[in-house]
Amino acid sequence: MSTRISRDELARRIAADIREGSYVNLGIGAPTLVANFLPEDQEIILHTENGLLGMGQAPDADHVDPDLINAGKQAVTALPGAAYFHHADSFGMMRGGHLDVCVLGAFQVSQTGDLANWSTGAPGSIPAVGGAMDLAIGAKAVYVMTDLLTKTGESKLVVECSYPLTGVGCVTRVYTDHAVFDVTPDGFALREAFGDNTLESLSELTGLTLAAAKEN
Amino acid sequence: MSTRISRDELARRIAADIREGSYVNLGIGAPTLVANFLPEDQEIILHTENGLLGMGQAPDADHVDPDLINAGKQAVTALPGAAYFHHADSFGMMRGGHLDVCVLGAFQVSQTGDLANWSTGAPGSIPAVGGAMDLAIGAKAVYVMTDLLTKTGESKLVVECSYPLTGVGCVTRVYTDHAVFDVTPDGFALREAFGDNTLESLSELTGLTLAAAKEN
Amino acid sequence: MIDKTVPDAETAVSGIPDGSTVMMGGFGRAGQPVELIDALIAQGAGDLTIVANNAGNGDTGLAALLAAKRVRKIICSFPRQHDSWVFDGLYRAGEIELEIVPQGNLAERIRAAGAGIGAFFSPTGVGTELAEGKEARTIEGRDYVLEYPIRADFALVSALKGDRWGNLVYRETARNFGPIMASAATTTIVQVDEIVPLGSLDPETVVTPGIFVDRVVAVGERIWLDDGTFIGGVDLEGRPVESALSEGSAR
Amino acid sequence: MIDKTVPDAETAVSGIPDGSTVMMGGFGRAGQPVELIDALIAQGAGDLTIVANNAGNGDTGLAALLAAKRVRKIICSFPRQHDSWVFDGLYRAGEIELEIVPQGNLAERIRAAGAGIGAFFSPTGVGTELAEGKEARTIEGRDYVLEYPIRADFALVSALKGDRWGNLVYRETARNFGPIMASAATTTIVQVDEIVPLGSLDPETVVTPGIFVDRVVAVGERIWLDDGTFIGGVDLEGRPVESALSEGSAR
Repeated sequence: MSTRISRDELARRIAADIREGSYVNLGIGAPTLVANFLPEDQEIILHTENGLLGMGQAPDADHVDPDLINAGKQAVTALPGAAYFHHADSFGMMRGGHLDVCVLGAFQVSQTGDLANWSTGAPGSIPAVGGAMDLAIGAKAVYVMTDLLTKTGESKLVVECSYPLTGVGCVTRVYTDHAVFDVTPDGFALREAFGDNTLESLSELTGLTLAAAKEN
Repeated sequence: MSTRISRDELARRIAADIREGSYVNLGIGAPTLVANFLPEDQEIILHTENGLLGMGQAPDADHVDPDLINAGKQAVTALPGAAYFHHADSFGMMRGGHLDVCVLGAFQVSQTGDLANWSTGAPGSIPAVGGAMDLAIGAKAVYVMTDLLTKTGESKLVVECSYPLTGVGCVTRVYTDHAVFDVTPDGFALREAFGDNTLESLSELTGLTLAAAKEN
Repeated sequence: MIDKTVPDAETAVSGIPDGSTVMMGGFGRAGQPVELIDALIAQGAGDLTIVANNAGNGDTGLAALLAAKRVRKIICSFPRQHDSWVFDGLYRAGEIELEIVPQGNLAERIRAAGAGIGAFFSPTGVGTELAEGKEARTIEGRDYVLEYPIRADFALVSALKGDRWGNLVYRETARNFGPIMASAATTTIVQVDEIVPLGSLDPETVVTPGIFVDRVVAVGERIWLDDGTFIGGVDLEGRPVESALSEGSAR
Repeated sequence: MIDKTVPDAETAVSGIPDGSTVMMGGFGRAGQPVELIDALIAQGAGDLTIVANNAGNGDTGLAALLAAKRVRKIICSFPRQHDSWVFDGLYRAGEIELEIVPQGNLAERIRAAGAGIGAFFSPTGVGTELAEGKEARTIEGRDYVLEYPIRADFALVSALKGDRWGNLVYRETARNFGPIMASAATTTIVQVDEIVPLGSLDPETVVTPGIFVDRVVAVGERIWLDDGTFIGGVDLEGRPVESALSEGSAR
């Protein structure tokens, strides 16, 4: 029915919006794919909240170092120019507003920029928040990377989140498999529709009143 | 009239109460003399709040290093086992209660352990507090090193300080040229009288009700 | 002479009583003081409150302590991981208490305990269920909640090298919670690969000054290093790659 | 390519407007960014608020900036020193505003600005005139006063070495306020003895990660070092011992 781009295409689209020289934290899960599409001829410095700036790609099997991991506890490398620091310093960087961009997954994003991505609130589930709440409020720009719809077809863009919140009014922009939306004082604004998606079709899918984004 | 020991003797007396393995900050001025009397066969680790643990003695003239100074901005050295750190970490050490002892000068100490040592409050004087207030409240034991009397013969041990306070109820013990006093819930207790000073003569000099210190 | 070194892990963890609050460094397995935890299991202390980022991985280290039923409560940011089956089982059975703290608040609260801060206004968690009941305040237009220090009776920390004064250096992201936990516990116990002579750590590069450390024990070099040089040959759990492939799971 | 290096001190301090709040590292002369301050004097910005530990020494650096009447207000812990005659004169003449902050509160407030803390309860200054009018609270039996972050538009910092990403290492007690001020300013400008190639600073020993740094300028090696080795031959002001003896005073 409507055009959906792939995870990789979405990661590439997000990567295209990250400028050289940016300090960037890529959240656990799909957002880590963005690293694969950052231009090799540009320097973009990745932060991982467990204590490293200047994170490089995954090592080959012979160079797996259990002391050198990312926030998802996967093996990584450190680039020339990297720096290690302890957890309070690392979260100070985040909470102090020093990161330019973070990219996070989401269960829901509200039209006022509230983010829900850490808990479905389901009975019996084990809560685990990690650094999600710090990332949500810490970066200068908070990008969300997500499918527009849940597997059962409900919009993840909502008037108000029904899942437990991660942060209030913190999301800058939402990159979905259908389109890119800015969070504005007037709600979601369509920044870019992929393929044959339109303002109208997206309004219908989400059940939201969408505006067209202003250029910036 | 009454026995007074010299500055050096007083410094030696204080040094004798500092146990091996202690972390110690010696305040600007007379307290720095204590370092000269710490036993050479024992390891006592000196902290200077401008970012060094493991401070050593003054260098000779050929080894003066402008980057390596103490809180009094005098040239010092660093011992094997030293560590440098920044100012927030250094004052965290103090305020977090990690120092065992600090030795400070005083204008006045009250019988409830209030300390006044940073300002006489005189009109036209330029205020300057430095790290005095942090040291006063930070160390596990706060020792004051001072003459018992001012140059005009007034007691520096008082019922209530008339000079601006550095810290409230923070002093553990006062080492004076006449005697050593503990600060107790019941006021000053005479721990040790030098020479021919007695509880009675010291009560007269200070105008205070003094008790004998309990052993500890 | 100051000598904070102790001969073995058993001695290092001696005197930890039942009911203690114990911080454990580590982010997942990186920097987890596994040898000290093993010694703590052998030592027998129970009814513990653990402060850590995670709630154990696989069947070793913190997970083994949980499996031995020594832990009453855990304060952490992220208990649920792909290999946290020990914790998951205890939690679902109602046999362990859990307090979830956002990771940055966890780190800053530990740091506050070490630095003598009475409480601080944090921007993290505002408006979420993890801030319910906490004092809130708007300062210069930004919303905060008041967070209090987290202290401990003991901290168990893993570092790379230490000296007899307790000065420490760490390795890569295994540093994580070690320096702040060392500052926040009454008694800080550290395992290092190697104890080096006093003066051989560069004072410019000491990460944890010895003032924060009470006991140091050498546990031998991690197997992916040889005399300080990275040689690899392990998986992320630190197991030799061959045995990991052939055995499935064992440390 | 990220390149935060600039060719000279003049370029480094460009764009600092009148009325700015400027942090300056240094404890006394140690770590004072003298070359950047000289360039700021030449640049001409005035009506400045300075955040520093001291209020200048002798006739150089911060003292020279004060003498040039560029400073409206200074926030510091310890203005009065044996060689602070420039500040003393201005203060007594009512030509400069002074805000005294206990040194630990100064450091922690700067750190709070960098770390996103809205305010914190400090044990320092309780019951003194420097805490008058501040919000007080007793927490677990200890008294505290509420202290707010100190931010700046610019920070001028002196370090030993830096790379083009802005990673820094310091030297001895000249580190002092540098790392925390670098984190608390909108624009952080750093003078280093030497700019080294990216990757030549050990990532384990970087003290200020480049994320906190905007501009780096090399000013040449301090004269008591030769190719990184301490050679001495200076007094505490950094003057060659011979000229110090013969001339009395000059930098």
